[in-house]
Amino acid sequence: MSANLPASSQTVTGPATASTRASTDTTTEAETKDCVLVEAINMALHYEMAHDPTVVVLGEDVASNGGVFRATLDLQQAFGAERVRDTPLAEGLIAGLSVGMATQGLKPIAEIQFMGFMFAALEQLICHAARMRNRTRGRLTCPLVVRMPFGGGIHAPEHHSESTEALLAHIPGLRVVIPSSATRAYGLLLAAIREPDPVIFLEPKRIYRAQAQRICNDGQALPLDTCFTLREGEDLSLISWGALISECTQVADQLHEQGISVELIDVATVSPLDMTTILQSVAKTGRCVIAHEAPKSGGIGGEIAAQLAEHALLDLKAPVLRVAGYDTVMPYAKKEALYLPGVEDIHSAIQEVLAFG
Amino acid sequence: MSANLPASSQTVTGPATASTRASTDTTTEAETKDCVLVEAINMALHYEMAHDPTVVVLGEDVASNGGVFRATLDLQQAFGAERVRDTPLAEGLIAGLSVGMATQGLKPIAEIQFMGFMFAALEQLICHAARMRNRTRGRLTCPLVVRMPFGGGIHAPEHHSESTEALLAHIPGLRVVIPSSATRAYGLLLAAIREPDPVIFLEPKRIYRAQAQRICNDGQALPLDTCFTLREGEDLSLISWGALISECTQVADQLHEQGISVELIDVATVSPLDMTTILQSVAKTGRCVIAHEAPKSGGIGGEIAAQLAEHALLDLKAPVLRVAGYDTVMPYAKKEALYLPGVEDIHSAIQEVLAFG
Amino acid sequence: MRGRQQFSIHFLQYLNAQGKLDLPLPEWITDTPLLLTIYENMVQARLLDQKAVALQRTGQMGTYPSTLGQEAISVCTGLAMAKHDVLVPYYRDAPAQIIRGMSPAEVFIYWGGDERGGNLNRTSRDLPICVPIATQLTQAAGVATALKIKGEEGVVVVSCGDGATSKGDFMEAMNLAGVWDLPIVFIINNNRWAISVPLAQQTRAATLAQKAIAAGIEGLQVDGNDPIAVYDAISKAIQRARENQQPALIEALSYRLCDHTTADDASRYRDADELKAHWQEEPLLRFQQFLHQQGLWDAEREKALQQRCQQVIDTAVAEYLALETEPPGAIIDYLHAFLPHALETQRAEIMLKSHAINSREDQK
Amino acid sequence: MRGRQQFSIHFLQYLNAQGKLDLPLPEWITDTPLLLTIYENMVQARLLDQKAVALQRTGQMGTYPSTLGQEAISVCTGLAMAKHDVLVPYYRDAPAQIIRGMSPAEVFIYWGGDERGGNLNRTSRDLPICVPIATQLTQAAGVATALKIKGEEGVVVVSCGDGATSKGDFMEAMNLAGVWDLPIVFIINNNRWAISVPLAQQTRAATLAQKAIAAGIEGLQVDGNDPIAVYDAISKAIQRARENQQPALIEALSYRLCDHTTADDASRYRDADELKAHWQEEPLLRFQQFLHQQGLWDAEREKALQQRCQQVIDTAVAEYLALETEPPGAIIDYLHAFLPHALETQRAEIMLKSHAINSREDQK
Ligand SMILES: Cc1ncc(C[n+]2csc(CCOP(=O)(O)OP(=O)(O)O)c2C)c(N)n1
Ligand SMILES: Cc1ncc(C[n+]2csc(CCOP(=O)(O)OP(=O)(O)O)c2C)c(N)n1
Ligand SMILES: [Mg+2]
Ligand SMILES: [Mg+2]
Repeated sequence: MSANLPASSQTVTGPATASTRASTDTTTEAETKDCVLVEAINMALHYEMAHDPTVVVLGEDVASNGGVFRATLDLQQAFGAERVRDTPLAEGLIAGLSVGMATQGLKPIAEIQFMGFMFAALEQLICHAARMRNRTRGRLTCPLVVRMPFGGGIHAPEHHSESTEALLAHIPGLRVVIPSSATRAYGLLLAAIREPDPVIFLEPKRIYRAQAQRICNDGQALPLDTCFTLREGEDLSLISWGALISECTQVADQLHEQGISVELIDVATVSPLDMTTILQSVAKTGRCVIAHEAPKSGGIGGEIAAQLAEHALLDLKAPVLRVAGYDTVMPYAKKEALYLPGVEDIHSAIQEVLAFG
Repeated sequence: MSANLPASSQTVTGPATASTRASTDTTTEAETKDCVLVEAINMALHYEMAHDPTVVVLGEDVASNGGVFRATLDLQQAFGAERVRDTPLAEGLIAGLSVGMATQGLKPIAEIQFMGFMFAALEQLICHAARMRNRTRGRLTCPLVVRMPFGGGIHAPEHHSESTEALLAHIPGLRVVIPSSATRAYGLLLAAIREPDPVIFLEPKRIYRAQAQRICNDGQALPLDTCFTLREGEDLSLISWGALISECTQVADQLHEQGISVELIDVATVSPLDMTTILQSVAKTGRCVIAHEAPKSGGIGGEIAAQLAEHALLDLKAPVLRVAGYDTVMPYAKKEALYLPGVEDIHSAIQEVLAFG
Repeated sequence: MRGRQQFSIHFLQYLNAQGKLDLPLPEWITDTPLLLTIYENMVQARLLDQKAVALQRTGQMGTYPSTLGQEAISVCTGLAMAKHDVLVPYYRDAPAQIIRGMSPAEVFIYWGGDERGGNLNRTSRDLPICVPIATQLTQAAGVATALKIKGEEGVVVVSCGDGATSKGDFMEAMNLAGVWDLPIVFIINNNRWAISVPLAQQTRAATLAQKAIAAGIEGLQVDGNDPIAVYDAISKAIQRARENQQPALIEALSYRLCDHTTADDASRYRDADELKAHWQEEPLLRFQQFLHQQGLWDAEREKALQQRCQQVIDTAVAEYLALETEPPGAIIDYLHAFLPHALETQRAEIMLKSHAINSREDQK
Repeated sequence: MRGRQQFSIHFLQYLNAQGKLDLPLPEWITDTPLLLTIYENMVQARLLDQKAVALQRTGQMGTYPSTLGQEAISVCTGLAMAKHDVLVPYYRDAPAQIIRGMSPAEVFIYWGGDERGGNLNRTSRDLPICVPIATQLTQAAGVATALKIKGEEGVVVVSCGDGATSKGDFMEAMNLAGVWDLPIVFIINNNRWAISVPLAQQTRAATLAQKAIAAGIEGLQVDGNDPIAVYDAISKAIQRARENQQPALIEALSYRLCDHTTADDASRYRDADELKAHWQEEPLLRFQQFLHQQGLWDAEREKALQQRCQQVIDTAVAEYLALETEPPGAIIDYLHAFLPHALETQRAEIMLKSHAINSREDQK
């Protein structure tokens, strides 16, 4: 008895996936609003709680306070204290609770206040959330979402600025999704909630309140497991995700003025990786730079580069460079600019790759 | 005030490193014994506890039971209940205790009974052990060792067979060391204990009782941060660590008979990586296969391949292939052979690489 | 100002080690079929357990954690629960799981290293066995929260060992059960050992039941070798949980008469005399003596029971040994609801590798 | 058989909210210099805290967690400890850290985003502030174990908030302290809120002190706004820990008169009347009234004290603002005792990047 069907290939324009397959509401008039990223998240949460009574939100300070970043603003007012719950202060508990709820037909959306506090939750996420379906051969499932703000650049205290997405991405059974704009935050979060399996949804808090985008609150999800090609180009593939997409865009703009055409790819789902899109891009451009905030060694950039070394060796006209955090502890606020990859770092890596050979 | 000196380049034959720099005992007559890997670990623990009164051993069942694999056999009898302690059942506690002790001048050696139970310990290891020196600008340090048996192949129950070393290797400030033989277990464990910073010491339990080796119990450490080139070769670099080294050796033997010369490298310290040795090898052979038990995506093999894609592109005559576990949950015992990379998998990856181009 | 808060923990035992009554029996004791069911399930549990150990010893099964001497707790747990309640078991709870509808063969299948051993007859919503100690406890709190949110009247029963009470999850779950008024009963099988670590090295608390005080919930200690006390305590706690949405903790004092698992050798760390002494307190004999005294049991019934049990076991063993190998794709097909595109190549590799392994084995 | 175990938790308060005596004073109260030191340190703490908030509000410092209204606990902690004891503080313990020798400037340095704020005058063996909630507690148990193994007579004092008691680490550490007879005093600053989560949603336990019962150790609840009760409880617990290697838990009831941190706005979730009511109980005014009543304090002394405090603060601010930027290599040089070979290239990159950043800034 296998509950599985072969998945359809997932591309931006491809057929519906598990998540987009879920029905969306088309009867009521959809409101359109200018939103920054954190507002888009809030809007998606409101939308899905209104349309799916099994959705429950839990975490520290998510109820009356609306989340320390206001991502869960007004949810308790709208959906009540049963479905929007402040938990005691214990991340392992939050994760275990979510696993238990998910096995019984609810869809918990847990907030871990900052990614730096996720470690106590890992035992539940790795040993249970990722395995419940497999362990029970499909009898019980674990459709939960764990939202966590992550990344640096807001001058926060110690432990509030790390990017440890690679730890989660290495765990089979966990999906790891990272939006890079308000629009994608809205669509990807809806997809994550509708996904029948656990999804870790990492929110780049540095751009929580960056550029607003016009979003139609129509419940339309975006596909998971799919890169978004933000800009097509011929000379080099620039691969990134999360907050750094904005630096990458700046660099692509600068280079465009110099007549260099960069193909910019937002990986979005960092696990499982959509290497099809990346390989096609590199097959075209022959050059690749990957940028992420996490420490370079063992980061997801390494996995992408390794797959290029396996599948695209003959396409590569230059070494694959990674622009990343250093292999050291994230420094406190005074030195975080020194640590975080910036426009100049990406720029000079691209120059190096373009100059090669 | 910097406590740091530039480190000397560390090669097998290179100058002493931080760890070998520590004094070893040369006065008493050293005993020589045939040991399997777990006995070598036990011997190293006895040696160091006898010579360094600050060493303390703690964990679940490490005292009267001598560890579920007998790695800590007779330590409590020899060194007393103060220095060899069974803890209550709580991995987070074991790690936190060790951090606390280490800040006060002791050298705790903690055992996590199986790597699959390390997750509750990660918060302490990642947020504190890896950061104590940095956070206090050298005022307090955290010289602890966490030993964990890991890996598959012994038909153990669920959660007893995983290889999640990549999670630890991505954490700046943690050293991750994996022996692949009794001799290296003895020398590397001594080095790990003498290291002034935290070391995660992963023991490939599948080979705990494999091939015995003659070991002189002279307290001689082996260098950390250094690959061991187990066999020199011209045609291909085969990179691995831990239990799989024995499969790799078999493959190298088979190929040798066919006139193919494989350079076999045991990475040993998987973080920080000694890429110097690997790059030199690939510069010579032009071909590389990496083998590990962990799931392929996000495994340490990816980091190695990525560095080759960055630094050795022109040397590579063929794609870099990784032989690894699948990106799925480690299956229970009945199917673990299907999951684990074996001789044939390594062999055919090598054939593919040799046949390329 | 000096104020004072008082707390107390009671100990409950009806049958002492000699099967004699220490207290007037509870009202439900007139329910003879129930008494017999408790006994029969304990015998069934012990015999199945013996078979599991035998299968392991003969290389037909993997490492296995025996329930020897601790049958009263798990059997009474299973019997005290209603069908729509949810069990969140630990690895010595096969007896409860079987009472709740798990096929006995699943015990062998699971410990034989096959994921299908967690399928619990396909439709159960009980959680499977949990290997990482204490992690089931917060999950159980989640299950109870779900029942509450969905307005169902089920109660969650979750169990763990004495060692598990040292792990933070235990306290986190109990504390939450208190704050959220969860319908959940926590049961500790205090068999006095956590592998080689005796209770005295696990905690200094005089009882494990008093840990409930930290969560502001009710705690009770019972003689876990006395099926009457155990059943009484669990069924009443379940009732209170159902009616008042009140959690409770029950510490059942038992003793691990076996090794920790078949991979353990308790004689390395445990005194033979201590073990012998505890054999005098074990629940089966005690309860059999009681039933004899009540005129509810005799040698003939015992013989018939043994035969029925043997039949169940034979069927289970046959089912286990006849089980066809699961197709290789299963190791990846159940990871997600739908196979992610990124895993398609690996799935193909798995099929190829399986094929290669099979051909090699055929050649042997 | 029915047995019963009894436990009790006491509440201690000498000075009520009006600064009046509720109990005969403890014996040490004749120590006038100590009483004055307590008061002076509380005032110093409050003024330094105000300055920290002001620095943050004016963009000269990062997010900062104020100790407003909770000064008695941290000050008495610092004063009750001997020099060779070890403090394992949480982030509202700057007052205790300063009493133990930390330069006041380090408060600004740390919250200003500079690692040198954890250097505590280079030689202290106190642990630095701990951001991940409750993780300091098991470390403190490790420190106490180390002292015991090394045969030193120091005691460990570790603190946390009320929210922290819900995290498993809290129980794990207390439980261990019980089993291993550790010389450690656990202090909870129960300021009734964990960011926006009130105590009633954190636990159903009537007191946090009763959580000690779960670990089989002593627990006591004190009025955390009464410096006499706090000092009395902590110093006696330290003494018992020192003499008998016995751990204890002290719950000090206070109230967070401030926002959680400067990044928080408590008016979103907290009733203005509740806040106002608690201003009536705050420790400074209460203690000042008491000292007045005892004839130990007057307006002139107060004025002189304020001036002394202002001087300390001015010096600290000057030190903070004058602090030279740490060299860029520091972000990697302190990771290990010796820079691993693998990091040499990255270290060089850091130097280059720092250079580039500086030149860009110079150009502006
Ligand atoms: C988190 C975790 N740590 C360690 C283990 C290894 N282990 C398995 S059972 C056990 C002892 C459990 O003792 P207890 O809770 O008393 O239950 P019992 O087996 O005695 O019924 C240990 C340490 C584990 N399974 N999970
Ligand atoms: C493990 C962890 N989870 C979450 C946070 C975020 N956080 C910082 S302080 C705090 C509340 C702490 O409340 P309490 O323990 O009562 O201490 P208080 O701040 O009230 O003194 C939270 C949730 C954190 N620092 N660490
Ligand atoms: Mg036990
Ligand atoms: Mg608080």
